Amino acid sequence: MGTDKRFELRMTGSGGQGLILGSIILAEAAIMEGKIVTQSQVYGAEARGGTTKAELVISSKHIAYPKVTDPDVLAAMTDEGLRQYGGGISRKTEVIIDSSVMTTPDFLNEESCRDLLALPIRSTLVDRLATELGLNIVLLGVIEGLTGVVSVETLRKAIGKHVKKQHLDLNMRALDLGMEMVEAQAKTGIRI
Amino acid sequence: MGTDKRFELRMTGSGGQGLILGSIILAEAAIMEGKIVTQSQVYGAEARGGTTKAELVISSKHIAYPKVTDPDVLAAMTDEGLRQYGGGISRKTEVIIDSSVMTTPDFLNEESCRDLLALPIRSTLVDRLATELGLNIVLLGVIEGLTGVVSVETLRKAIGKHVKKQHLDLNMRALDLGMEMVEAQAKTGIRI
Amino acid sequence: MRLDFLRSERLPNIWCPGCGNGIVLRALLEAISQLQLDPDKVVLVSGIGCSSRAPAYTAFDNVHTLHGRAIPTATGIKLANPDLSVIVLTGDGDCSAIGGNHLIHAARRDVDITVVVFNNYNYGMTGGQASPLTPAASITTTTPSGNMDRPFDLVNLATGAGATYVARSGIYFTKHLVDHLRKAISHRGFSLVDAVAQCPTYYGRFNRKGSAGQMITSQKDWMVLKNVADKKNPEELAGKVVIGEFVNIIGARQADIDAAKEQS
Amino acid sequence: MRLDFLRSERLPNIWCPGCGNGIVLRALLEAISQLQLDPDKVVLVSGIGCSSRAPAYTAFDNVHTLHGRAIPTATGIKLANPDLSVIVLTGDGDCSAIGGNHLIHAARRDVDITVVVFNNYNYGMTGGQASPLTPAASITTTTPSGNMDRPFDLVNLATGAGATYVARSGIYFTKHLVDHLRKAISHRGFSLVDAVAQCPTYYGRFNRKGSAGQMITSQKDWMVLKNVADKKNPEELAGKVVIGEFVNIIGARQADIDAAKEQS
Amino acid sequence: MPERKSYKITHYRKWCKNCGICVAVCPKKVYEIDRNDRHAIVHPQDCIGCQMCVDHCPDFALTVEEVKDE
Amino acid sequence: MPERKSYKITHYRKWCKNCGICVAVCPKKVYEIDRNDRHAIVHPQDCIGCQMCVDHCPDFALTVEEVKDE
Amino acid sequence: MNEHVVLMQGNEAVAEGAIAAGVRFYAGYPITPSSEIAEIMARRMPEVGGVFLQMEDEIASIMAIIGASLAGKKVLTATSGPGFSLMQEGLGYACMVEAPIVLLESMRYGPSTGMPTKVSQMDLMQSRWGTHGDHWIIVLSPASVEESYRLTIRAVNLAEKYRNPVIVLSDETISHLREPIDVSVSPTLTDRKLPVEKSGYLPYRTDISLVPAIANIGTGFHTSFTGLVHGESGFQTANGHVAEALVERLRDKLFNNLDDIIQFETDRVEDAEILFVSFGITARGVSETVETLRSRGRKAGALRLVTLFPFDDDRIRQAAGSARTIIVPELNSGQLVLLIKRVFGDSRKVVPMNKINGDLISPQDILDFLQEENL
Amino acid sequence: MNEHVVLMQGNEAVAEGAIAAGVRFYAGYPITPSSEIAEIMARRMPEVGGVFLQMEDEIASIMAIIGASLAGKKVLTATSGPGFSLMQEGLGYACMVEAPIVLLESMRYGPSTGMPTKVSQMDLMQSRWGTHGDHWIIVLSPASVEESYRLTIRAVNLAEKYRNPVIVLSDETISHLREPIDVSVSPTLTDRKLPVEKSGYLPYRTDISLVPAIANIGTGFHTSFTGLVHGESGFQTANGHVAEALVERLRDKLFNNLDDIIQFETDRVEDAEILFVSFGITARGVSETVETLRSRGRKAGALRLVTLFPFDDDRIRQAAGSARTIIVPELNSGQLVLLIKRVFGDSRKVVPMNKINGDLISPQDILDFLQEENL
Ligand SMILES: Cc1ncc(C[n+]2csc(CCOP(=O)(O)OP(=O)(O)O)c2C)c(N)n1
Ligand SMILES: Cc1ncc(C[n+]2csc(CCOP(=O)(O)OP(=O)(O)O)c2C)c(N)n1
Ligand code: SF4
Ligand code: SF4
Ligand code: SF4
Ligand code: SF4
Ligand code: SF4
Ligand code: SF4
Ligand SMILES: [Mg+2]
Ligand SMILES: [Mg+2]
Repeated sequence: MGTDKRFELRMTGSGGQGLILGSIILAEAAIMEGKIVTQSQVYGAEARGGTTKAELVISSKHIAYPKVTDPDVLAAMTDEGLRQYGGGISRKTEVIIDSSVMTTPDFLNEESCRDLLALPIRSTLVDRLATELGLNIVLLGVIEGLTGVVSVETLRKAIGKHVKKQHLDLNMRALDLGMEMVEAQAKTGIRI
Repeated sequence: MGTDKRFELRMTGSGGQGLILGSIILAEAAIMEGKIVTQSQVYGAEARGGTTKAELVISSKHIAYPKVTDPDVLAAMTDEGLRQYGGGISRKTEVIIDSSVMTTPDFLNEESCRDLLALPIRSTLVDRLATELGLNIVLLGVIEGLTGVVSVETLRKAIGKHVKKQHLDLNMRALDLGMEMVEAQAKTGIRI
Repeated sequence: MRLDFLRSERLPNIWCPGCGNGIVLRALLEAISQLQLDPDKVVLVSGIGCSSRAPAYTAFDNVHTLHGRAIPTATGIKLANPDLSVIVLTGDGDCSAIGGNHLIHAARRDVDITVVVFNNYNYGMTGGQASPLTPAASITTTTPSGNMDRPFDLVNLATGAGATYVARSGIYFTKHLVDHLRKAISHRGFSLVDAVAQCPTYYGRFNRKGSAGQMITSQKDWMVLKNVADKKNPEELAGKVVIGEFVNIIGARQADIDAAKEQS
Repeated sequence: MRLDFLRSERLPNIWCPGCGNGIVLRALLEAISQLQLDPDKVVLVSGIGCSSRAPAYTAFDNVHTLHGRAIPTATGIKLANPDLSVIVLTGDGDCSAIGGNHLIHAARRDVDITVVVFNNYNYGMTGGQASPLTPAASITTTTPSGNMDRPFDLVNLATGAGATYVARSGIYFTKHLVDHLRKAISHRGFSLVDAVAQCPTYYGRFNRKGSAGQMITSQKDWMVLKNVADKKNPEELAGKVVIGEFVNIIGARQADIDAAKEQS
Repeated sequence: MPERKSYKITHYRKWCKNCGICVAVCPKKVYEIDRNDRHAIVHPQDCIGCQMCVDHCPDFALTVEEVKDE
Repeated sequence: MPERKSYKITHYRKWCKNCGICVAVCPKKVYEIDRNDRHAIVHPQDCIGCQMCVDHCPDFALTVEEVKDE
Repeated sequence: MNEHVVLMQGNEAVAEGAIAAGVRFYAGYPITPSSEIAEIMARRMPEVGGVFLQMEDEIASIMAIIGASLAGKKVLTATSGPGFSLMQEGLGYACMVEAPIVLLESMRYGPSTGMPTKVSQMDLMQSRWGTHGDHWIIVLSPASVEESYRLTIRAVNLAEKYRNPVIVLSDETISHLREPIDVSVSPTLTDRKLPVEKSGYLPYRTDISLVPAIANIGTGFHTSFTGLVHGESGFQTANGHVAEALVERLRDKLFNNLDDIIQFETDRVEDAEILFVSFGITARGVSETVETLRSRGRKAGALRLVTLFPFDDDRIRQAAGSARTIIVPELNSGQLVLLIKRVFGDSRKVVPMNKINGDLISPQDILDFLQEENL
Repeated sequence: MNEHVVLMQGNEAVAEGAIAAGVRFYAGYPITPSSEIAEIMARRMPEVGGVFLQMEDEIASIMAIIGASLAGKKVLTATSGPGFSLMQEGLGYACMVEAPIVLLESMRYGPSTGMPTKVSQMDLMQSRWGTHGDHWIIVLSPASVEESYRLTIRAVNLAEKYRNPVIVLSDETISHLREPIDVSVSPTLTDRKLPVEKSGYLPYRTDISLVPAIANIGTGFHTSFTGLVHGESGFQTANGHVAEALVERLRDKLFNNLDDIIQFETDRVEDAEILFVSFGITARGVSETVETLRSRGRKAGALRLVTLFPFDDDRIRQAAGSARTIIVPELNSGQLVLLIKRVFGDSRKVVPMNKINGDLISPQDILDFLQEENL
């Protein structure tokens, strides 16, 4: 990420997936690297359960308008999330979807976004680490692998601040898994 | 009272004396004669007991400003009432005080008012009718005797609307008493 | 339960998986079905809270008012049109915190409405804060080290305020719940049913009450029928919640007024 | 009674001749005298009403709040400075109509304040309208043909809400009143004294209760001491008001919390 | 025969509202409301110092103290 | 020997939130929450028609009716 | 003498006006200086087959009349500043569910409990902005007992017609003033529009009037009311477009009808060089002053706002003629003058005149003011 | 990397700011979007030796903090629109007894319950005019998490200094936004002035500051508080002169110190031809837009109000430079613009820009608006 550039990330999925925490971890990592951030989410206190959205803007200088307007990355972890909050992307946007639980929607194509990265995130996590916890961290790994928006070390530190000791190892493996998935994909070159 | 003229009356005394009712009765009498009136009072709901003030404006045409500004008659039935609401009189004002319970204050003189009519209202009432009820009606009689602001017949009718049958006679006598007192005073010519 | 009492087009409801509100709502619709009330003459009035969303899932006239204000609104409706069966659906917070005054005054006036309290021991809607019915020592978002306040006993409160029908039931005991809802609605005068439900998302999670299924079946363990409880001593009842009918007085208000008239 | 507790320069008070408020105030000052409280550490808090003017006639710190809001204000004061003896002087309307919710919640929380209700059965300040403690069938300016509502029994209401000290007395029984005020103030936790006073100007006049003197001495006829009443049957007590101590529980709140902790 | 105690009644006219409560509660008829509706101490010598009037005066207008003659 | 009644269970998947309450209350273990956290009817034949599941489903997602074969 | 002319107190005129307008449900809580309205209604409602309820507080009072209104009654409550503050949340709810309600507010001296028996005009801005969120309320201001009667009727009619809360903003003086009024004229009454067709019924669907025909509770339409943002169905939604449309409609249903809603009175504005803009009781001192000034040869005029809100800058500007000096007397520290300044900008000299001692502004006060300020 | 820079949510910043400012008493009632403040205070107050109270409603909450304030604590409550409406009576009482209290209001979409999780700026005018009677409140408006922290401290200081309620008027977006803030700077704190001399002590006697040194309850001064009009003694009176003096003092104690109280921020106003006037979260979209416009060669500038009330026309006029076109973007149907129009009259073109769908005004929205309106 260029020092002056504004980096915008939007993540969407279902309530329990920890996407908001994911965005906070990434925000803290960016702060550790001296960046400015604004993190926000749809706040569902009076709209139970369902779909969630987390947003993060990272910049090396003051962030005036705090919300995502033209995301660099859109990560969608459920169909419903993509339906509700998948708008507002552009040719600039790298879209990540979890192909293990989602069907690729028609509206995502070369015209509407920069790239579509369809990865079987949930199923890979379950297969490889035999757990569903850490889905948000795998996603952070994917985003990190894709953008390198912060250094991996900082990201690990930020994760460490938020997870209990006994889960640290699992989470580090989840992060690695995410990054690996991007690498593998990059090698095959298959995206959409 | 000239048809166009605005007649202003202020009465002040203590809570139980029925001055407000007195002003209402006079107001209704005036209405019966086709006049316009505005009647008001200090409203003491959150200031228990004590001193009261009732005001009445009578005119043959529309009354814009509804309060007494330059009274034609000020009737004070207690010292405290006179102290609190005795201001705002002028050379135009005929002042009535109840000499049986009040001491004539210094500030009332030829300079400050038109005339001072000191009548032993309460004591005369008690002496003559052996009651204290009807003090307000005696006062109406005094005012009527002094100003003739409405016809005596109308005034009687208005009183009739407000008092119980069994008290009607007493009240009529109270009215007469008030008028008599003025007449007597007029004959003697003694005022201040 | 008459299925046409449900406004199917608005389902699924917004409640979390395992939320007790749906069970209370179902029991209420069952009670109304059993009473064969004319659906045109039933109105459900609620305040604000997860539970207060219930009326809008029914086919009846329904009024979603302000937080705590269902009861005075219902009072206005009932007195404007006494032909209606006016039922208030409210939360423990809605009716006993911000709405507490209206509750006791409706009980005192003995206005002919029925109040069904969806009692989940916390404020679900705003994220699991303590309510006046949150048990002592419980964890909520505003009692992070355990609730230092004592809760109301809603039955005692309503009784103390003069309610003429007071009952309590739990969502495990659906037949019991339906029975008491039916009696409450039929009661002429003010009636209240404390319907102990559950909020697995907040109260359950914070206080390690297990899954929604465990929460509901556990009512068997900590609830005691009133006729059983009446035979037990206080020690045996420690930690238990008694369910059943506590007050059922007919014609109380008129009797009181008549008596007073006689006295004076 | 320590006369220096009175703010003599503000006397005579604004109350009507024969109003019962002064008698309750005197009893309170006597209770405070007997308890030898440090006058710097006593604060009297009131709402709005004739009775709520009482604190301003004393030499203590005093807070005349809004109609119905004395209790939450007092709660804030007490918790901000627990060294203070915080006493709420309130009217029947002030504490049981608009302030009813605060009353029951303070009782539930068992906050260590004392509430003294100057209960004159109506809204004196605004001209004699009905209050929630106006007896059924009574005439007031808003019940011209007799009150069709039942009143609260303030003792039952406070008890139902969880109060740990509840007593009632009458202004005829000044020693009894002083005793119970003293106990209430000494009580650690929420205490309430329903001090039955009189409003000769409105309630007395509208209901033909006679002169102020007659109103006060008549309390002998319609009030019954609790220990006497306990031996009578309901018929014998019809139309009577029972005075005495109804609840006096020490350490209730902590006990409840401890018990709950043990359970969970 | 024990000496009969005597009492000094003080009446603050400025605060008194002539309500008649002291008249009603005094067991010894020490007070009256007179023809002019005013409070009057009519039989001070009958006072037994019971303090009923003091405790019931809503206007703090009365004190009754024992007169100690040394 | 009385004929054993049989029941038709209808599950509205659209309304079901897979909360597991029916699993917990069914005396006959007719339901399960499966590996994918989804409600499943696993032993419909064991159903005794007690309506526990129906009455306790917070989402109106179940009906159980007796199958009358004429 | 006209048999129908009776002496009435302002509060009584409100109560009788409401009854004449068809109000059959009153819920309230006593407060000086409006308590007499409750007391009169306690007697009168049973007489006319209506319901009188004394509630536990002002919050309950406004909610009870909203409930009764939704159940089809014409309703009233009355209060004063402290109670009005407590009613604010309910008032916003009434705006949102479009419940026709009428609220009498008699202004006394504030802030807080202030001086309960003294007059003020200090709640003007509160009547417009007291509740949270974007909302629109109709506020009418009587200047006499007779007008209290008439405007209460008008308030009920407007409430029903536009399905909106209407406030009659009176004051302590008018509430307690007694004047003769003629009650023989039978008023024209307006009833709310009701739906007829049950099939396809959507409570908040509107025609060009933008006023929905919402069924009364209990008439078989199975209507849904909520203070949350809702669409035509009446059910809650968090859809931004729906929200926008709703709030705009709540405004436009009134603003499209300003000709119907806005009333004011002018007195010799045409050639006025000095113009007084005022409302309520203050206008009466003004009117006498204008008379006096004219008699002295000064070209004075007056504009009295009868409808206070909606407030339309253009209409005021047009009504105000071309006076170079505009004086705004009011019984507060300057509220109406803020609006009048906005209307005229720098184009006129807008001079506030404020009295905040609990008394009225008398004609003499105004004359003195003119002299002191060299106006 | 600065160790003291932490990621904080707006609500958390308010809570921590309050603690840094010395607040040791919090009473509140949960409501979206301010509930986190209560939740944080429930944990933090015991940690810092303070008191956390969850009250039965918002009315009790504001009364409890007033009580605690009079007993000497620095206090806070937090709420949102519906709760704010309920607090209005208490707010006026705080003005009248001159209790230093701080109230955080996080604006959500209204009216009524509206859309609880959506942002608005619809309570601006309510914050000024919500309670009855003439009164003056200080209202501060943060535009970021960092400023939420800073302005909460400032609010506590101003409340203590002027013995007046201070509102921090935030919104749903800022409440839930997370941004880095540096909490290492220890703030300057202000404490209320207290009396020393008991003899002849009169609680409401003031020196030239017009701010009385009222004793805290329990310190032996035997003070008297009332919401009724009161003189220097603190005791109630219905004397008109006293009333007038009191209300004027309540105004002047703030208006004599506008330099201290009023803050705003300007951005390239000097040569601006088009000026944006805004507050709170909206100012952030504006600031980015100004950047963009400047980069395109347009002379744009911005004025952001940090202190919303007291509102001083002259100061605004001076700060606004000479731009001919003034655009007032806000998340409501037009509230700030009413004030700005008053300030500028016809001398400038004042254009409202309103968004009422529950979303923020983005830089793109503004650019589009300029295009559509040919500005
Ligand atoms: C005046 C006001 N204060 C606060 C809120 C926020 N609020 C909404 S629901 C609620 C509590 C709900 O609790 P409860 O009544 O128990 O219902 P539940 O969600 O648990 O079913 C609160 C505090 C509000 N909407 N309005
Ligand atoms: C919010 C509000 N509502 C109403 C009032 C008017 N008001 C003042 S005192 C009072 C009733 C007083 O009755 P109570 O508490 O019994 O006191 P009392 O005068 O009888 O001693 C009322 C309704 C008010 N001041 N504030
Ligand atoms: S938060 Fe609790 S009460 Fe609300 S819907 Fe979820 S489970 Fe039910
Ligand atoms: S009105 Fe009643 S309560 Fe008030 S002072 Fe007079 S007698 Fe006492
Ligand atoms: S009781 Fe007190 S106030 Fe009443 S008459 Fe006797 S001395 Fe006077
Ligand atoms: S002390 Fe007793 S006996 Fe003496 S005057 Fe008073 S009441 Fe009468
Ligand atoms: S109880 Fe209902 S919602 Fe829950 S899993 Fe069973 S069918 Fe689904
Ligand atoms: S009806 Fe009874 S047995 Fe059958 S599935 Fe439901 S709970 Fe199980
Ligand atoms: Mg709840
Ligand atoms: Mg009372």
